[in-house]
Amino acid sequence: MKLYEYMGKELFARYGIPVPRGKVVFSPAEALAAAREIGGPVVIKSQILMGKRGKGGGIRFAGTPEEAREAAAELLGMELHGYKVEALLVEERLSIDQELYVSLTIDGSAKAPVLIASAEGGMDIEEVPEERIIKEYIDLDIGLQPFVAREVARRLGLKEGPAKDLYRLLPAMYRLFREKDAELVEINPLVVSGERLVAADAKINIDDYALYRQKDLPYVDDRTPLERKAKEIGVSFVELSGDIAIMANGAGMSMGTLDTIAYYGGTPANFLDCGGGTGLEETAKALELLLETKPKVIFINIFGGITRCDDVAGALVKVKRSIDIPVPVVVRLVGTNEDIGRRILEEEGIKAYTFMDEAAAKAVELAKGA
Amino acid sequence: MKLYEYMGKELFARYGIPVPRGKVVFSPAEALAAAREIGGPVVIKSQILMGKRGKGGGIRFAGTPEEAREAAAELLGMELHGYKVEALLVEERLSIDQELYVSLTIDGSAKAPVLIASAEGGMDIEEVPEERIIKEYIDLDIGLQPFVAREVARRLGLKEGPAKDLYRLLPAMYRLFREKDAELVEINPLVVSGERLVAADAKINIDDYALYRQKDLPYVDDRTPLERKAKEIGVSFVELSGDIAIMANGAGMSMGTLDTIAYYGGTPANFLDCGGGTGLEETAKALELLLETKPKVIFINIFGGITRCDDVAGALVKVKRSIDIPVPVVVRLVGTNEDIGRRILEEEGIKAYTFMDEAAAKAVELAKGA
Amino acid sequence: MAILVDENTHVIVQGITGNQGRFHTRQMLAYGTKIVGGVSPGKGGQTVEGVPVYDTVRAACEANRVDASVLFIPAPFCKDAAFEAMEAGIKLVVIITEGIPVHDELEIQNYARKKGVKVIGPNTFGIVSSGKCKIGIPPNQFFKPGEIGIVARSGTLTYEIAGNLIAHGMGQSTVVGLGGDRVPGMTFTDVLPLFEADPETKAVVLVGEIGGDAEEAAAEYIKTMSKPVVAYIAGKSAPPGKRMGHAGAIIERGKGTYEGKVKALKEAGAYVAALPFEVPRLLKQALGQA
Amino acid sequence: MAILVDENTHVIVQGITGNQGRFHTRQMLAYGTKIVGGVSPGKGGQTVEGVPVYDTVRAACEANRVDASVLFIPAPFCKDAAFEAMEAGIKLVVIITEGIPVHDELEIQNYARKKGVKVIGPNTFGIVSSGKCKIGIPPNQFFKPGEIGIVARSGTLTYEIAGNLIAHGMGQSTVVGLGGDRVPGMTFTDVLPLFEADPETKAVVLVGEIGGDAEEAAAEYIKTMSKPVVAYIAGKSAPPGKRMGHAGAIIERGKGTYEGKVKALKEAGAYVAALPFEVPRLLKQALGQA
Repeated sequence: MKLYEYMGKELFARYGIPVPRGKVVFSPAEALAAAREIGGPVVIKSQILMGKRGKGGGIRFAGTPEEAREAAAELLGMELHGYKVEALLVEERLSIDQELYVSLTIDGSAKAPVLIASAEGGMDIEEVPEERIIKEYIDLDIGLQPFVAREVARRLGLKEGPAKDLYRLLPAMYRLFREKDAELVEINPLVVSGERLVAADAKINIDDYALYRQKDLPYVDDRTPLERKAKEIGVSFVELSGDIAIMANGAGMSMGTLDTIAYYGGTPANFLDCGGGTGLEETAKALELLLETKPKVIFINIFGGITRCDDVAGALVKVKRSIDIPVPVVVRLVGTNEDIGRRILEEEGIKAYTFMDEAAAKAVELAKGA
Repeated sequence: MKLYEYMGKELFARYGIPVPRGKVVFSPAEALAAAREIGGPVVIKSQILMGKRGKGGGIRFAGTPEEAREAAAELLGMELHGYKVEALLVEERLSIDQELYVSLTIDGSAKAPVLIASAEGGMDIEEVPEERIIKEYIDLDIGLQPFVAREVARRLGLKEGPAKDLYRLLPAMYRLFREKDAELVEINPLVVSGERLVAADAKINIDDYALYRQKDLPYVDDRTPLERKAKEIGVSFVELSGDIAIMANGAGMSMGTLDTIAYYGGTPANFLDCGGGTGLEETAKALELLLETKPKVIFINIFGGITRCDDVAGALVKVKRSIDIPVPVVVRLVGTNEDIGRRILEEEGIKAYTFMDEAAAKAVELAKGA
Repeated sequence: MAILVDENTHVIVQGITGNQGRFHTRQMLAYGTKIVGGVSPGKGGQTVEGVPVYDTVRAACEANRVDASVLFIPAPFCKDAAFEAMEAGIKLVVIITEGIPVHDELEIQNYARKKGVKVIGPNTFGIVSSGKCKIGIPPNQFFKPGEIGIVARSGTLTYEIAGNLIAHGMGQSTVVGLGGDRVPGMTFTDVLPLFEADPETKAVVLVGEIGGDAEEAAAEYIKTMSKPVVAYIAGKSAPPGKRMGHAGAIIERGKGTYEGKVKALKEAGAYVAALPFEVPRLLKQALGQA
Repeated sequence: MAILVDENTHVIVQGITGNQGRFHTRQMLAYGTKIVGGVSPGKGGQTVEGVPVYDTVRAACEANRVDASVLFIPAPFCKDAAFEAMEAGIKLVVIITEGIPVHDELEIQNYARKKGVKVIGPNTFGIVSSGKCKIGIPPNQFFKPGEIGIVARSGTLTYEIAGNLIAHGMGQSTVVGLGGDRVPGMTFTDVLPLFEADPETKAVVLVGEIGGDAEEAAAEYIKTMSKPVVAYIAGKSAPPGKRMGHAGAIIERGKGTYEGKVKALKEAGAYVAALPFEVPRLLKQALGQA
């Protein structure tokens, strides 16, 4: 779950990470009031869950509260990288001496948290060559100790004032990262402003699997209506633009199914991984979800492990009996309780394929003929 | 630093460790009100920093608020194990099905925290044979995980209700132990009362060296006035009953000095370890402290490492000049800056011995002759 | 022979009294796995499918020799259960559970490193030494003794490929599921050397996915292998995954793409299948039976 | 030869710009210790007594070979400094600082175990291999080359005994201070085997104290030693220490008393001195020179 910049900065402030004085606003009038309260020149930042807002015109500067109101009026409601701007962050305009980059994330290969830093922060961080990127793997047993911050400050070449800020900032950032189950805490840029450091941006991703124990965080949902429904059912779902609706179990199998459909010249309408132990009720709901993509063919590819073939078959029959399925359904079914599943489908007159290539070829053929 | 039982229980409550309903009181009238508020039979417990209060008559039971008032009147002001009773804890009287013992402390040999538990808690815990004591060393890297609590519950033979309480209690106790820099967290007895566990006592020792970062804890000082003064100077001091005042540097050296004085038939008036880097000012104050024990002889035994002989000599001269030292001073001085120290003393007409046995024998001789 | 587990592996099931635990205990017993106990706090003394249940892992280990544990434990409690198994001295821990918070996974793998424990998973189907021992959830019928080792990041795709192998007359020595999670235990580079050293294994199938750099690391090792490796990488036509800010890009630095992985594997001398059902043909070719 | 440190040991001083750090750096240099650098954040580029100062331990290690570090760091920051030294790969860390919170000590020793680092201290005078290397704070004049190894829990008492030895014509091979703190790094049982193996050391002096069970553990090892051991245990007439609730008593179970330690050591074949200045006589007796 991604947090909006203003939420991230609220978290930062709670952990003692310095942020610019600022306020989230939802109307031009509020922007005016906020700019007045802050005093002096301000920056107005569109709150969307994507980067590169500057390049898209989503960030404005204002010298007076009146200008802030006008900028807010222009930004609110604007479409930016596919997101509608509904909130703005009005902040003091910082004097910037240097833009640094720091982030904490998880390196799956190293099986450790990794701190990444660079003296060359800002919009082009991904272009900074490897040797000017500082990477520190954090030992989980002792956490991010002050000595790591000192080492990073040294390598960043910070002067005493900003260095001392960094000694406090990095351990605080790590505490947030660990306590809030963050997959990512990113500050880009981390601004050197005179003798101090200020987090000019905040990008925080919270682990979806840990939301059950992060009840005090705001809930941010940037899914499409169909993806939201998928989330409720508990399946992994991405909308695509093709005409063959796909349901498979397991991420690898779902990818393999997409690959196979593509191989035979078909185009998938979606990616739907119904996962491990999804039961009859959920499978039925997943099928209904597929219909909403308005496909020409539905292709169900199940290789049962935790998923039981009889559940899938039962669900298909249940859906078929309760609603009209207006398109052909191609089923490939093998694995746990395969025999029972097959029998259930046969009783309903549905053919179950054994081989994936055969089934995929059939699905593509039907979609082309439709 | 030891905490009073009522302070320990307040901490317990903050960490979610179940304690009896109760209230600390400082007068019979408050005891009456507390007993009324609690309702039903109560127990009134003298708040002193020692165990075995029951055996000393420091714990009373009362069936009515009026009885509670009377018991409080008797207990307050009482002398118990050398402490004056100034506060009482009035608590609901628990129905007791079993008395367990649990504690967390540090095992210096194992270099790890150790959880100790026994199904046979209560006053005679120290007599419980080794094989009925459960010891679990805690891995600092992962802390006290719930599985440890399950293992302890199994070995204690707890039923489901109390076991589930223990699953929450032990990790909470460990959190307190770690976060509050405790040297000891002890619950004896931990009472099984029906389906639940209740901490019927609380013994918490906080690491003196960590008090600087435990500002939110109450400060408890059970030192004698002289010990308090010693603490302010920053030396380690224990009052003893003999007539030779001793100052040495290093705990081992101080003990060795006591041993040597005893060997020659003398009796030490105190133990004073002036430690490592104590400076001139502090050394002078330590000398003044020694005089307050009204000794027959002062024996200063310094083998300088961090402690510098010139500082000690300078301090002695300074004290000698500013106040009248009414008793002989025997000085043994070797180590860092020995030459300078020796010269300072000689200029003041003080002989500095080189060997400890010689000096100790002289001190004992002077004390006996005085 | 086989790798990691065989007919002498003594297994316990943590979470044996749950639905999944019960179901798969039955399946594993049916496959012939030597399950010596189950663990379920408060249920000690009961039996499940004839298997004795203990309150704690240590109690199970006091009563039995235990070589491996398999976890059917809800995600929020999985870290603790994995710690329990490792602390008790069990040296192979198979975590089936899906949806474990990533910070818990970090802690599990970190503790495993300290304790010298091999973790398979989380979010894995488990491990099967065909005809000898199945620890996990794959359907029994797709694993027949043979000479092909399989190591895979994804589950169902592995059943698919194992099933295809059998249909083409090729059995497996051992099939290892690495799990699809972000901080996996054993990885390709841990498992490939075991296959390389296993006399029973003649060739290895590697089933990878886009994302991460595990396949690139595997390619480095494959260069040194004497046995042929056939790889399939899923996700050529997959939708783009969730982006981890700039940090993700900085870590991956161009690794993680389908093209990059295929290139690395081909350069290392592996055979790369474009689709799952090409694997048997490439294997035969690699083994000179084509 | 000597144990742990010698004339080739490259040493850095953490906290070199403080009063104590500066003073003892001068003393150590005067003794002949090979100090290659000091560490003091923000002071990188300066020099102290001719020794270059670095901002971090890693910076010092990038510029020099470093075998050991000695810490003159205020107690509240000591844990972090010790972590820094160990993380940078230094394998011998000497912590002079007194008054470190006991939970910090736990963390330091726990991390040292993980990193395979030998910690001397905290709250120690340090270590001296006579005539070769002094790391720590003892006055230079009491350490002369010789054949006696000393390992001690207390500092000044060790100077006392080392001084007495010299007065009796006996020098020391190496003198190790274990420190007087509650969670020490190296203990008697870590150091005695090194003396046993050191060809230069002919006999060992063990200086213990009441409390804890380190001397009892040492006695177990002394049973197996070929070299004679003379012990002195301080605290026969000491006032009783602070009591750690029932827990302390349960852990110690009768260990920790003067009588118990003396008994264990005598039974193990050690010579036990009643007073510090008896040590030289007993040593000569033990070495057959009496």
